[in-house]
Amino acid sequence: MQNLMQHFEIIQKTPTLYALHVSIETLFNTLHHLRYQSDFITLSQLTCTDWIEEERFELGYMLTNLERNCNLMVKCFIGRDDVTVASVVTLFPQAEVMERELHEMFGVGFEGNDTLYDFALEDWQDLPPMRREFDTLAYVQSHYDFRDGRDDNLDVKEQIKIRKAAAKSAKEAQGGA
Amino acid sequence: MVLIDCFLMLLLAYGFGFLYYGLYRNLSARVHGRFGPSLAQSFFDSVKLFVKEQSTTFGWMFYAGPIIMATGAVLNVLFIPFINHGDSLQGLSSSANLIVVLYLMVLGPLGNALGVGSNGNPFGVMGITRGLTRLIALELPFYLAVIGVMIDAGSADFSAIFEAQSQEMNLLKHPLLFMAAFISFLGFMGKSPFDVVGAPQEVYSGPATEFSGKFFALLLSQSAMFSFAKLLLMVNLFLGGADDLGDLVLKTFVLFVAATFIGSVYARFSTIQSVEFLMRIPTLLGIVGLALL
Amino acid sequence: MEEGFNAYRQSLESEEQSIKSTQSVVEQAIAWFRAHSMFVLAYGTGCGAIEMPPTFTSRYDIERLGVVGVATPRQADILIVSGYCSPKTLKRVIRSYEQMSDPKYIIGLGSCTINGGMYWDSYNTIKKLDDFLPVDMYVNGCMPRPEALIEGFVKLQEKIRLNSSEAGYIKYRDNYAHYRANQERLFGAQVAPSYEENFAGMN
Amino acid sequence: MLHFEATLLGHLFFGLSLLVIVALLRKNDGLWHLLLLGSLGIIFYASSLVTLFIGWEMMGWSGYFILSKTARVSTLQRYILFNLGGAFALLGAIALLFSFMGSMMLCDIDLTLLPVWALHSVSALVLIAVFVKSGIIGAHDWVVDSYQEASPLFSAVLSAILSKAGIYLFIVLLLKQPHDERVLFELMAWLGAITSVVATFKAISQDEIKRLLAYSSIAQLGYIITALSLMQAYALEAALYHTVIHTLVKLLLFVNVAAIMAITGKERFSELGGLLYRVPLLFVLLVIGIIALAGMPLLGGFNGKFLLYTALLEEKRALLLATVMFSSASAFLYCYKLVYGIYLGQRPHDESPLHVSPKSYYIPQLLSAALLILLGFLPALPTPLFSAIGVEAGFSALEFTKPSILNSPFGSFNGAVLMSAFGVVFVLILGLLQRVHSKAKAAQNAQDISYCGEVPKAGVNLHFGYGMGHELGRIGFIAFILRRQSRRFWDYLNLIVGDLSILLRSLYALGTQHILLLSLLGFTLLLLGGL
Amino acid sequence: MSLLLFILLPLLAIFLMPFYRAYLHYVSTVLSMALFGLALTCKAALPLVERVAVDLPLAITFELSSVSWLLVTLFTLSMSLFSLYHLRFSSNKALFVGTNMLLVGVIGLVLSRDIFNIYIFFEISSISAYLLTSLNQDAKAYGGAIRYMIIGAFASLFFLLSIMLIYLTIGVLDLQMIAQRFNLIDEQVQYLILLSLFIALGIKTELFGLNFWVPDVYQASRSAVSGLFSAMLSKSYLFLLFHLAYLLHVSTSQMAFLTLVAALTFAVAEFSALKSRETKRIFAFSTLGQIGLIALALSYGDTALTEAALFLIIVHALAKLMLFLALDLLERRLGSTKSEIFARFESLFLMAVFTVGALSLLGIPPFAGFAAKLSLLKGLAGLEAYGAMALILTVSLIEAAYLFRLLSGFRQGEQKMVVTLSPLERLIFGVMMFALLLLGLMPQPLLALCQEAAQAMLGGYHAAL
Repeated sequence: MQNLMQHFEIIQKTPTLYALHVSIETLFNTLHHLRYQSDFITLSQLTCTDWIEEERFELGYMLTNLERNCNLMVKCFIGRDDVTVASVVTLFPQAEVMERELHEMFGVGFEGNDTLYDFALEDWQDLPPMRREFDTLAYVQSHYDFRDGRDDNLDVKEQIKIRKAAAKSAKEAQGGA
Repeated sequence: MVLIDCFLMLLLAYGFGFLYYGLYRNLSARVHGRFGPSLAQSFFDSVKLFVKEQSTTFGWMFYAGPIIMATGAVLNVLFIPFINHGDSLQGLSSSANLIVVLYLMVLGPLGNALGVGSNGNPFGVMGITRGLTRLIALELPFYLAVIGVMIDAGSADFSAIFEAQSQEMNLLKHPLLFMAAFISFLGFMGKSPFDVVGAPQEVYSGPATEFSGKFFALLLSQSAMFSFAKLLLMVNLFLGGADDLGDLVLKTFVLFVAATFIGSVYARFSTIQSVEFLMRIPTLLGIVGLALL
Repeated sequence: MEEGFNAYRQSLESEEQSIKSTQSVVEQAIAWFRAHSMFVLAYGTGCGAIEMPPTFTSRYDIERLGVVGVATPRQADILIVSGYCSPKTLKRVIRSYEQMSDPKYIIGLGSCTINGGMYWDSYNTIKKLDDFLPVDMYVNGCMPRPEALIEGFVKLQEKIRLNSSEAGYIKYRDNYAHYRANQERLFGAQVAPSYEENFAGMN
Repeated sequence: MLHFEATLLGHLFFGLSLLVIVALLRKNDGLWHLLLLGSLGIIFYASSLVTLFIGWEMMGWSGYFILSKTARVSTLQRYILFNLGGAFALLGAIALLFSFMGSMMLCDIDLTLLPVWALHSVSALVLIAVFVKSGIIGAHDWVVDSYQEASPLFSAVLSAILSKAGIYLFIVLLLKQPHDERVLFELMAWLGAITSVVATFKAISQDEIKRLLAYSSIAQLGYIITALSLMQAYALEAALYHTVIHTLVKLLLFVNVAAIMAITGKERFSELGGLLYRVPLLFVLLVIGIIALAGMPLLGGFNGKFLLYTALLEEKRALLLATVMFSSASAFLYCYKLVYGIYLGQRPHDESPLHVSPKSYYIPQLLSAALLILLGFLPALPTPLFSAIGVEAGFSALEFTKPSILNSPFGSFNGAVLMSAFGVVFVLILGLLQRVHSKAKAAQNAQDISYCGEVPKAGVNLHFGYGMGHELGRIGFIAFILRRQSRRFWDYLNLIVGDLSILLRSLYALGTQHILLLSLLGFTLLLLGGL
Repeated sequence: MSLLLFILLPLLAIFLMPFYRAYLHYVSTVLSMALFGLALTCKAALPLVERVAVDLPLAITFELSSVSWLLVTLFTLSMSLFSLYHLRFSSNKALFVGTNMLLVGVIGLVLSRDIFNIYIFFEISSISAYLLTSLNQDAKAYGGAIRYMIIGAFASLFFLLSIMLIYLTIGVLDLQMIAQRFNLIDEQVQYLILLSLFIALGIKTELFGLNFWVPDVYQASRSAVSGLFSAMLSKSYLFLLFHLAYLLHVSTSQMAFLTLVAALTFAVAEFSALKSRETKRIFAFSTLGQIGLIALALSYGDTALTEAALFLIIVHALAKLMLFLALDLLERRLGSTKSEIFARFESLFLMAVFTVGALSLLGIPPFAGFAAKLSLLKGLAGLEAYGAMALILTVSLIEAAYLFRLLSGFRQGEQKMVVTLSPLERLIFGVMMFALLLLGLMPQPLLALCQEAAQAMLGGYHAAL
C-alpha cells in the first residue's frame, strides 16, 4: 500500500479504507494499473452517487486486495445526462452485471459491455428510477392502486387519539346514565 | 374363472400398490423424524387427481401414451402368478414365462416415452433419456440374476421356478444373485440412490412434466401397480413365491420395508454415477453368482 | 355486530352448514378428497419462500395434512405467492397460475400481497395481489411463521370442503376480462399469451 | 458352370429378397435391381460351389453400380474392396474344398472328412466372407458408409437382403460341423455378441438417421451370428426367425425414413422433429417398426430373440446370454431416439414446406407392418417351415403344437393371449379415462408447455432429439466403446500399402543403364551361385 | 497347306507394298483374316512338322503342335481385330510394315523347332517392336524405342551366346536332338546355357528384375500398339521360355526359382499399379502382373495348371487388347491418357467396354477371367501350393483397388465430352465383350482345347521325370 501512496495521492479514510479521486480520462488506466501492478485485484462494488445539486454523478470502484483486509475506493465524477464510460469488463469480469444495473438504475452508458439489456425492471419505460429527479410516490400513485381500506390509518396517531376520546366520552355517558 | 381371477389380482395389486406407497411415505417420514401422511394418502392423491375438473392434453398420442403405460403395468400384474401352487390367483401366467415378463416390463416405459415425447416439452424427454440410460444399467445385474435363476430351475416357466425353490429359497441357494437382483430392484422401484428419473427436484420432475389431472392420476396408479408387480416378481424369483395370501403379504412387506429403509438413507446418484455403479459392483456380484451356480 | 376474527369464523361455520345441506354426497366426497390432498407448486416468489422449507420438512411437517410440493404447474393445485411480487415476477406467476389445472387456489403469504406491506411505496412491487389474481386465502404478517402458514392451509381446507361457488378459480374464469385488463394496464402489451379461449369451452 | 437346385432354405431367402426388391422397385433403376435379384436367385438356388460364388460376386458388383449413383468414391472403394476381400476368401475356401472333396456339388460337401487344419482354414475363410458381408465389428465401416450414402430405397435393399447373403452362406456351407472342432464357433459367438453391444452404443450416439439404422442392422446381425454359432435346432430356428423379422423391420424402417426424406429433404435428427401430427400414419408404422426392432413381446420381434435366449439357456451360456440381453435392452434407447428424433418433440424453426410423400412408399410399410402384427398374434406360424429347413440341414425337428404357441426348450408363450390381453386392457383403460368427468383442454400452441413460467422464444430449439446419446459418452465403459475406431486401422493399412506401392513403382523409373547394370549383376550372381 | 505360308504371306505382302500404297490397312485386315482362317483349317492335321533343309547345319523346321496352334490362332485373331480397328484411320506404311513383321516374328517363334530359326524370329519380332514403339514420331516415342532397342539387343546378345554354346557342345540345331543330348554335356555348361537363355528370354517375357523398362515403353508407344505388345509379343516369349524349359528338362529347384520370380513379378507389378495416375502405365503394370501370374502357373509343370495358364493367356490377350484399343480411342479424342480422362468423357458403350474389360481382368464372374482364375486356384489347391493361392487372392485385391478407382471416374466430372463410336468400332468391341462373356459362361470347349495343348506341351517333360 505504501509504494502506491507515492504514485497516487491516496487519502486514508479508516485503517482499512482508502480513497482515491481520479478524472474520467485517467480512470481506466488507473484501474488497469491497480489491477495488474498492485494486489488490489478484486472489484467488490461499483457504486454511483447522484449529486443532483452539482449536476454530476460520482462513480465509485471499490477494489479489495488479496488478504481482504483493506479496500481502495477509486472515485471519479462524470456528467449526469447520457454519459458513457469505458467498461471495465475486460479487467474485472464481474463488472458486467454491476454495470448493467447502473445502466438500468441511473442511465449511465458503459461502452464495451454488450449486455446492457433489462435487469430487474422488465420493459421499464420511465426515467431510470434511482435518479433523484424520479418521483417514486407519483409513479406508485399512477401505476398501482391501493386496497380501499388502506388510506384511513394514514395518520395512525390521530386515529388512536380520536378513538381514545370517543371511548372516554362513551364511558362517561354510560357512567352518567 | 380366469376373468374373475384376473379382476381379483388387479384389485389386490391396486390396493396393495397404494398401501405400500403410503407405507413408503410414512416410513421415510418417520426416518426424517416427522409423522408423515396417512397410509392412504397416495390413494387420496390419485382420486383427487382423477376428479380434477380440467387436464391439458397435447393430441391423441399424448392421450394414448399413459394408457399404453398403464396397460403395460396391468399386463405385468396379470402375467405374474400371485400364489406358487394351485390355480387360484394365477392370472394369465400359464400362457407366458419369465422372459416374456422381463421384456413386458419395457412396454410401460415405451408408452411413457411416446406420450412424453409427443407433448414437446424438452424437460420431459430429458427425463425419459435419463430413465432409459439408467434402465440399460439396471437391467444388466437383474438379467444376470434372472439367468442364474432360470438355469437353476431348468426352465423359464414360473411353475418350474417355484418347484426348484420348494426345498430352499433362491435367496439362500444363490445369495450373490439375490444381492445383485436386489440392488437393481431398488432402481426399478425408483428408490434412491437410483431415483434421479422421477424426482421433482431433477429436470422439472423428469418425464411427468406435462402430465396434469387424470393423466397424472393414471401415472400414479400404474406406477403403484407396477411396483407391486416388481415386488411380486422378486418374491417369486428369490423368496420361493407365496404359499397363500398371508404369506404373500408378509414376504412383500418384508422386501418392501428393506427397500424403503435403504432408499430413505442414501443420497441420490446422478444418472452417470448410477450407471457406472451398477455396471461395477452388482454386475460383478451377478457374474460371480453365475459362476458359483 | 361483533367484528374481528371470531365473528368471521362463526359466519364461516354457519355458511358451511347451509351449503353442506345443498350438496350431494358425491360432491362432498370430491370436496373431501380435494381438501385432503393438496399439491403446492414449488415456486418461491418472494421472501416468504424461506418459510416454506420448515413447513414442508420435519420441523412442522405439513405432509400430515396431505400437502406435497410438486415441480410443475400442470400437477399443482395450490400456488403460494410468498411476499412482495415485482411485475417481472408477477408475469411468471400469472403464467404458472394459468397453466395449473382447475380447481386451483392461491394463498397470499405475508402483508405485501395484501396491501403492499413495507414496500407500499416502492415503484417495483404490486400493492394488491387481488387485482391480478383471485386470492383464496391471505396469511398476513411480515413473514408469518410456519404455524400461521399451516393455519392458513387448514382454513383453505375448510373452504375447499365447502366447495363454494365463489372459489378463486371460478371467479378468475368468470370475470377473466377484469383480471386481464388489470394485468395489461400494469404490463402494457407485454403480457404472456392470453388464455381466453381456454375458458371458452369450460363454462 | 451354373447348377441349380431348389431347397426350402433357398425358397425362404429368395422369397424374402423377392418381397424386398419388388416392393422397392422404382421406374428409373429397374435394370440394376433386376440384375441384383438375378444374382440373389443364383446364390439361393445354387447347388454347386461355383454357382454360389458366381451369384455372390455378381451381387457384389451389381450392388456397387447401384451404389455408385449416389455414393462418394471413397465409400465405393471401401464397399468394393471389403466385398471383394470377402469374396476372394470364399474363392480360396472353395478351391480348398474342391481339392479335398474332388467335386464342386454342394450335396457331397461333408466337412467331417476334412483334416483338422483344413476344416479350420476352410471355416475361417468362409467366416471371413460371412463377417464382411454382415459387417461384424471389425469390418463394419463399409456397411455404415454405404448405407449412409446409398439412396434411401437401396439402403433398404442393402440392409434387408444383402446382409442376409452371409447368413445363407454360413447355413449352406458350415452348419454341419464335427462336434469337437468348435473353437472357431466359440469365437464367432462372442464376436457376434460383442458386435451387437458395440454397434448398439454406436447407434445411439449417431445424428444421421441412416447411420443409426446401419449400426442397428449390424447389431441385429450380431444376434443372428451368435444364434448360428450355437449349432442347435432351436438356435437355427432363432436365426432364421430373426432373419425374417429383421428383413421386415428394416424394410419398414428404411422406407419410412425414405418417405420422411422425400417429405422434408432432411436426414439428421437435429434438423427434424415434430412431424407426428403431420404424417400420423407414418408415425404409427414407425412405432410398429421400433417395437419389433426392440424385440418387445407384442409384435413378432420378440419371437426370434426369445428362441435365441432359450437356446443360449439350454447351452448354459450364461455370460453370452447376459451380453445379448444387455445389448437388446440398450437397443431400446436408439429405437426411441429414432421415433423421437423424427416425429415427436418440437419442430425446429424452418419454413421449408413439406411435400406430399409418394403413395408407393406406403405399400411396403403396410405390408411388413401387417406381417409383424400377424407374427405377433401367431408367433409359431413359420415354425413348421423352419423345422423342415432344420431337418434338411441335419438337425432334429422342432416341437410345434398350435400356431399361436411358440414353444422352446425353456418354456413357451402364447402370442394370441398376450396380444388380446393387451388389446382388452387398453380398451378398458381408454374407457375409464374417457368416462372420468374432467374435461381435457387441448394445449394452445407449441409454446404452451410448462417452462418454469417463461414463454419459450421463437428461436429457442426445444427439440432434444439429437442430444439423446450425448451423456452416454460420459459413462466410462460406454465412452471407451465409442472411442474405439476401426476406421483408423483400415486407413493406416491403406497408407502402408500406398507407401509400399510408391516405393516399388520407383523401381520402374530406373534409367536404361541402371537396368542393364542390374541384369548383368543378376547374371553374374546366378552364375556364381549356380557353379 | 504348308506352315511356311504363315511366314511367307505377310513377307510377300510387305514386299508388294508399293503397289497398294493407299489401301494398306485393308490389305493387312484381309491378310490377317486369311491367316486366321488358315490356322483354323489346319486344326485337324495336328501335329504338323515341316522341314526344309538348306545346307546341313542350317535348316528351317516348323512344328505346329496343339499348343502352338492355339497360340497362332490367338495371334492371328488379335492381329485381325487390331487391323479391323485401324480400318477407320488412314493407311500408314510404318504401321503396316511393323505389324506384319511383328506377326511373322511372333508366329515364327511359336512354330520353329530349330534353335537358330528361333533366333531369327527373335530378331524379327524385336526389330518390328522397336519400329512400332516409335510410331508416334515424338520425343517420348523415340526415347522409348531406343531404350527398347538397347535392352532388346542386350537380350539377343545373351540368346546368341546360348545358341553358340549349344552349337559348340551338341553341334546340332534341331530342338528335338538338343533335348535328347542336352543332359550329356558337362554340368556347368548346361547351367550356363540355361542361365543365358533365362536372362535373354526373361527380358523379353518381362519377368521381375528384368522388366523395369516395360512401363516406359508401353507409355511411349501408342495404346493400340501396346495392346498388341501385351496380347502377342510377351505371350509368345513366355511360351518359348517354358517350352525350352520343359524340353531341356530343367531341374525342380530351377523351376522353383522361376516360380519365385513369377510370383515377384505378379506382386510387384500389381502393387506399383496402385498409386500411378496414368492409365496406360496402369494397364502396362496390369499386363506385367498377368504375365507373372501365367508364368507362376506354367512354372509348376502340372497339366491342370498349364491348361489354366493357357486359358488365362487367351483371356488376358482378349481383355487387354480390348482395353488398350478402347484407351487408344480415348487417347485420339481427349489427347491424354491420365486417369482423370475417365471423368471427362460421356459414352455408355465405352463405359461398358472398360467395365467388362476390368471385371474379366480381375477374374470376377460371369466374365472369362473368373473361369481362368478358378481353374488356376483349383490346380494350385490340388498341388497344395497354398502360399501361391494366398498370394493370388490378396494381390488381386490390390488389382481390384486400382481398377475400380479407374471405373469410379465415370461418376465424377461435370462437363463431359460426348464420344460417339462408329458402327465398326461398336461391332469390334461388341464381339470382344461377347467373347469374354461367352468364355466366362461356357469355358468348357476352350478349356478342353487348352487341356489338349497342355498335354502336348508337357508330354516330354513328364516322360523325363
